[in-house]
Amino acid sequence: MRISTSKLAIGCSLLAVLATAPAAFAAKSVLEIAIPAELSGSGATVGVLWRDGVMMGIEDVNAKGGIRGHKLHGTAYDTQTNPAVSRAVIQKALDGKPFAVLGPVYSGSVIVDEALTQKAGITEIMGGEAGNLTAQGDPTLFRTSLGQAQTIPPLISYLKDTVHAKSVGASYVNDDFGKAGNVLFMADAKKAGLNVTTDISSEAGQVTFQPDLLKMQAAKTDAIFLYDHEEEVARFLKGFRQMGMKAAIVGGSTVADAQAIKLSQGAADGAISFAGIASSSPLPAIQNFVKRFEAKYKTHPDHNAIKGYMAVAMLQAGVDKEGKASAKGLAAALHGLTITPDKYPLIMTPMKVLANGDIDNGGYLIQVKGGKAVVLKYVGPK
Amino acid sequence: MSLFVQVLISGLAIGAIYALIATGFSLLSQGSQTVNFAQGDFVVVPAFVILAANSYGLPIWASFIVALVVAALVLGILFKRLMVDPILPHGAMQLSIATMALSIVLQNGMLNADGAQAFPFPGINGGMHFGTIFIDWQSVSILLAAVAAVVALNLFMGRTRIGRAIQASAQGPQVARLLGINVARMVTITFVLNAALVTLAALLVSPIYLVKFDNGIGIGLAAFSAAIIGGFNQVRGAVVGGLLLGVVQNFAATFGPTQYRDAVPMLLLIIFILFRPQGLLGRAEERRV
Amino acid sequence: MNQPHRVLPLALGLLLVAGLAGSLLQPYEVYLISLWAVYTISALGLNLTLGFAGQISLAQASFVGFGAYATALLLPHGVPFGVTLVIGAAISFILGILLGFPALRVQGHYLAFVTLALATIAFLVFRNESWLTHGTSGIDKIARPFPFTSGVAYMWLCLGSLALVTLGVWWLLRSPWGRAFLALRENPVRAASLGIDVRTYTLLAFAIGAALGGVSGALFAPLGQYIEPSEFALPLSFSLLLMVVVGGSGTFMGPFLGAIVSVALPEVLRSLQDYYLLIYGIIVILLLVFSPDGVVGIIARAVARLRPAAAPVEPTP
Amino acid sequence: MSVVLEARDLHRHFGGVKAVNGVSFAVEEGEILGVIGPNGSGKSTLFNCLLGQIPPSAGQVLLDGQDVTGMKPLELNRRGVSRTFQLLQVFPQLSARENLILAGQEHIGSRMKRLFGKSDAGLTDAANHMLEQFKLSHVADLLAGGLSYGQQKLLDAAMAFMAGPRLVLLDEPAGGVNLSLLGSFRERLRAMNAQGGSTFVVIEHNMDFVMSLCTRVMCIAEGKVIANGKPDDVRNDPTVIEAYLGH
Repeated sequence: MRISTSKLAIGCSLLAVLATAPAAFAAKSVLEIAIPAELSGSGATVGVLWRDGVMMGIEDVNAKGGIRGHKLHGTAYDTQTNPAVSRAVIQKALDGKPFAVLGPVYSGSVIVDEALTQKAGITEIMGGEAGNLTAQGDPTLFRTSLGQAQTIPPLISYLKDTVHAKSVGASYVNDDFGKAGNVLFMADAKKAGLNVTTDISSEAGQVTFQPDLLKMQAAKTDAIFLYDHEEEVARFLKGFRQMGMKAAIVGGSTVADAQAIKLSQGAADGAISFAGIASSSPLPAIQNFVKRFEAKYKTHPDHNAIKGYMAVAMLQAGVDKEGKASAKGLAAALHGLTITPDKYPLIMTPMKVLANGDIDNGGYLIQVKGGKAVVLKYVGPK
Repeated sequence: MSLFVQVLISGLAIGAIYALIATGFSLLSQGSQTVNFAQGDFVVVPAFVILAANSYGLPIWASFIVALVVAALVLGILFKRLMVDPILPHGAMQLSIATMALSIVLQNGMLNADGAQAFPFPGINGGMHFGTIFIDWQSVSILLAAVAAVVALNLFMGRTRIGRAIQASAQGPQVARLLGINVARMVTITFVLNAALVTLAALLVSPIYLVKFDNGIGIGLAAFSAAIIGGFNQVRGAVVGGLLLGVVQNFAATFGPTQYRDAVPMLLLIIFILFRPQGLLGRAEERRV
Repeated sequence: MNQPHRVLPLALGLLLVAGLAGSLLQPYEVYLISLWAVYTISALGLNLTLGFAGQISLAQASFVGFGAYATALLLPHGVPFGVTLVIGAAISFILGILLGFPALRVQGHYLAFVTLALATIAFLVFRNESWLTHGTSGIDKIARPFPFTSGVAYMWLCLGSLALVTLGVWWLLRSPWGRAFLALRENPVRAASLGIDVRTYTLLAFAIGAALGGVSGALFAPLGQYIEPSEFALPLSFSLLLMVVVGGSGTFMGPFLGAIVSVALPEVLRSLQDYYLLIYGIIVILLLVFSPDGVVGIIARAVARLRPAAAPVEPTP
Repeated sequence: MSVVLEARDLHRHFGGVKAVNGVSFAVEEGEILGVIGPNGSGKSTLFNCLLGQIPPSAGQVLLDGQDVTGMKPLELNRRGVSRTFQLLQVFPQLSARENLILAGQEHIGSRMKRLFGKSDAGLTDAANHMLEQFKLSHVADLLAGGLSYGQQKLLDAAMAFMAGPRLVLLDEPAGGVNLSLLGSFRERLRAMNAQGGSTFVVIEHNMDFVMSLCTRVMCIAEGKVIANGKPDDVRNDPTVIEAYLGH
């Protein structure tokens, strides 16, 4: 049973030719999409969904014939929720000359990536929400959702004008997401004349929120501004209800997120949040997406999956605006663009891309009622 | 005053869980010099098993029994056979490092199998107000169950033949062998006991903590600290250490700077190791010469 | 593989090959090689502390952090990179001495826990003292020192630094200090009876290991050009410890090989996507079961088998 | 002749057990004092008290007339006290020569010189000389762990002499050494004593070895000195015989 190496080599090359043959008949080149995401480490909660959202978007676009005849091919890279690794994988991605970069989500990783994609002139559409990300003046960096600078002010107005809170307690998770939100909230609250009496830092993965709650209870604030991840929100709110506390709960989009509602087992009722597009948004397109995603990945998509999905639509619209699939002109084409679902179903709701890379696709003032997120007010793109 | 009592009670409840996990941790280190850095992840594994069994329609108590069996087999016997037995001869530190690797394996295994999302876990709702003090049934049940488990364990260790044989094996394997005790089997039982303790801890902590692939990190750190504070070589010490840690942590988070709340157990740990390495209840060990 | 004088050419040769290869490869590989060099410096430090002096430390990541923050914070003030590197190393050296004090009282697992606790506290300081460290938002746009601004040039800087560190460690290990470290690890009581000042050498073992962590941090900051506290938390300490153990604790080449495995494995296992960390963990466990002296042990045994006439390979502890 | 080491009414109690119970003796320069006694008589505890391994409960230890009671082993070593242990304590991963260099390196030059100076601290010649003295030259480059037990025992003893000590305490140097080596071992120790001018205290069970090596022998039983004098006198002392037979 000895096969000479030369025969083996010939066999292999024949196979390779056969395998690549269909590609030769394809009319147009495949657009390579690099997807750096937090697939392991503490950010896996968001990164995995982001990647799945992007992948699903790519499939949907390819099923409709791709973008201007180009099929898309996505390659995911694990940043391990670690900027140093993120820097490595984005370099790997850029070495492969991708058409665009979709991701990552965590601020640190975005900041590291953004410097390199900008230098390479590659458009990066990412999932980060921290306020500082688009403040750097990077012309090739885009968000897929409202930033904190867009979502926090409506909540401050709500606390001031609707709750008429005389005193507010703030609870935030002390990581890049929560701290950035807290800093913004504290500054804006001060400007608005809101009286924040307690400001409590918590840890991601904190076992119990009892001390935090007791502190809030002792401070007797009218309202609590809660800025934390879904599972910590759930822990906080369960304790809050059990202790029979009465303060109004107002918080970041996670407070009224489907995952937090599910985990808190009813305790989230009454919580108010201002959120960009999320899985609880009462849009038929979104709800249809949620169903399809759940069927495909056997897990509930949060806003990160939706953001990833919409990122593909932004790509589509950008290329169409350019008139051809060119990586260089993509970013310029995206600035100032308005993307509508009638032309780009993946965008699901109209989105305006602003000059600094922020986007505006509207948001909802939401209240959790009976285990469901109910829209109090829709604020469309300005 | 009511704040004080409230902080104390919730501290005891969370401390009781630390105590359970720390007790298992001490058992292993006593019985087989296994310092298990994956102990926190050992709590998350049975939590997922309970959820899985529950999702197939089993009631929670039956799911718990399924998890007990799975944990005893995988986290008890397999862990001992496949990791501890081959690596311990190379050194206790080598084994500890291997458990760090095991922690990576378990966390990423759960991440791949169950996803990155947290899962809700059935628990006991409600509670009662005593004046201004509120006591929730979940905390009460945790305290009761943990205390019952530890008392039962102590009775088992002190009053039964097997229990005494386990203690003898841990204290002096050679002597125990001379007395005709099957030391290897006693060590295996220790591992199974640890598996049972973490499974119980999973049942108790998950309603509060939820179930997520990386939950073991925080809870494991707390359990190590509790074990050392109480006294590494004393099973009873782990209980006192756990309760003390839970209470101190709660008080620090309530009255201290919250940004540094995680520093408190660490400071406690450092102080104990440096100034009372035998822990609160532990016997002074002969210094290594 | 344990005797530094025999393998020094091997180590330096490896660096040269890595550099030459990097110069021909894509920026990604260049970055990986730089990262490997940086991690190796840190792992060499930890290997001195753990492998040669026998003192376990789970705080090596904190020292990388001190070095990284010193450089990232001082560079914008016009302090030259060489100076920031020395300052970072000096800070780590001094704090390393402090870390060594617990080791005078406790050993083994207790020491592991004390260093773990201190590392946790160091991370909290990095994160919370944002007036100094910029907290969770991190420090961005850290400039690379002229003329090492390009990826390849910076890689050579990292490799050059690693070469210097390698020479330094080699010198140290064959000096009386290296002998004293080994004596400290193997038998502190006997060492003391021979006039070896166990206390001072223990502190030095920590301080030198920490200082190398600081050096590696100083190189790390301008490499990624961005740092944030979570990079210097416990996972990095564990990862560095695993590098030392996987490579072969207490062997000269161990850190080089351990860091290669850690940096290159995700690349090798890329086709397995989400599973590589899982597989990495399993590989570490298998190594500890079958080759407690790590990759170096495997290679040494293979070499011994190929050259049966050669001197038998000494066992590593 | 001056007194090198003196113990004054040393006590060491472990709970109720009086392991050392009022031991006094003096060792003069150049002497080889043998310490014998039945198992559990307190010899090892006495050694540990003398060497700072454990502090005595009461009493004094004087070195060259200076009080060194409770002084740490390292400090005593700096003052020229050297020792071997009952169990083998060579460094198996170093070569025989390296073991000797290690034993001498901390006694010459400054710490900085030890880092930046020569890797052998200038001790290769001294080590080679010592290897020759102990008939170990042929195994100089082998790892100590690979030597025979007798060779390791010789190396262990040789290490005690590397720093040119004033006083050497040997804990069962002949233990486990096979008969054929014993004679030459004894000669080595004699020669070291003669040429180095150092003073020895030797704990030993092998009576023949003690009697032929030592200039004076002291017997300890139940924590007390029961005989102290010329080897032959002690050997024939009825209390000594009683102490050995009585147990």
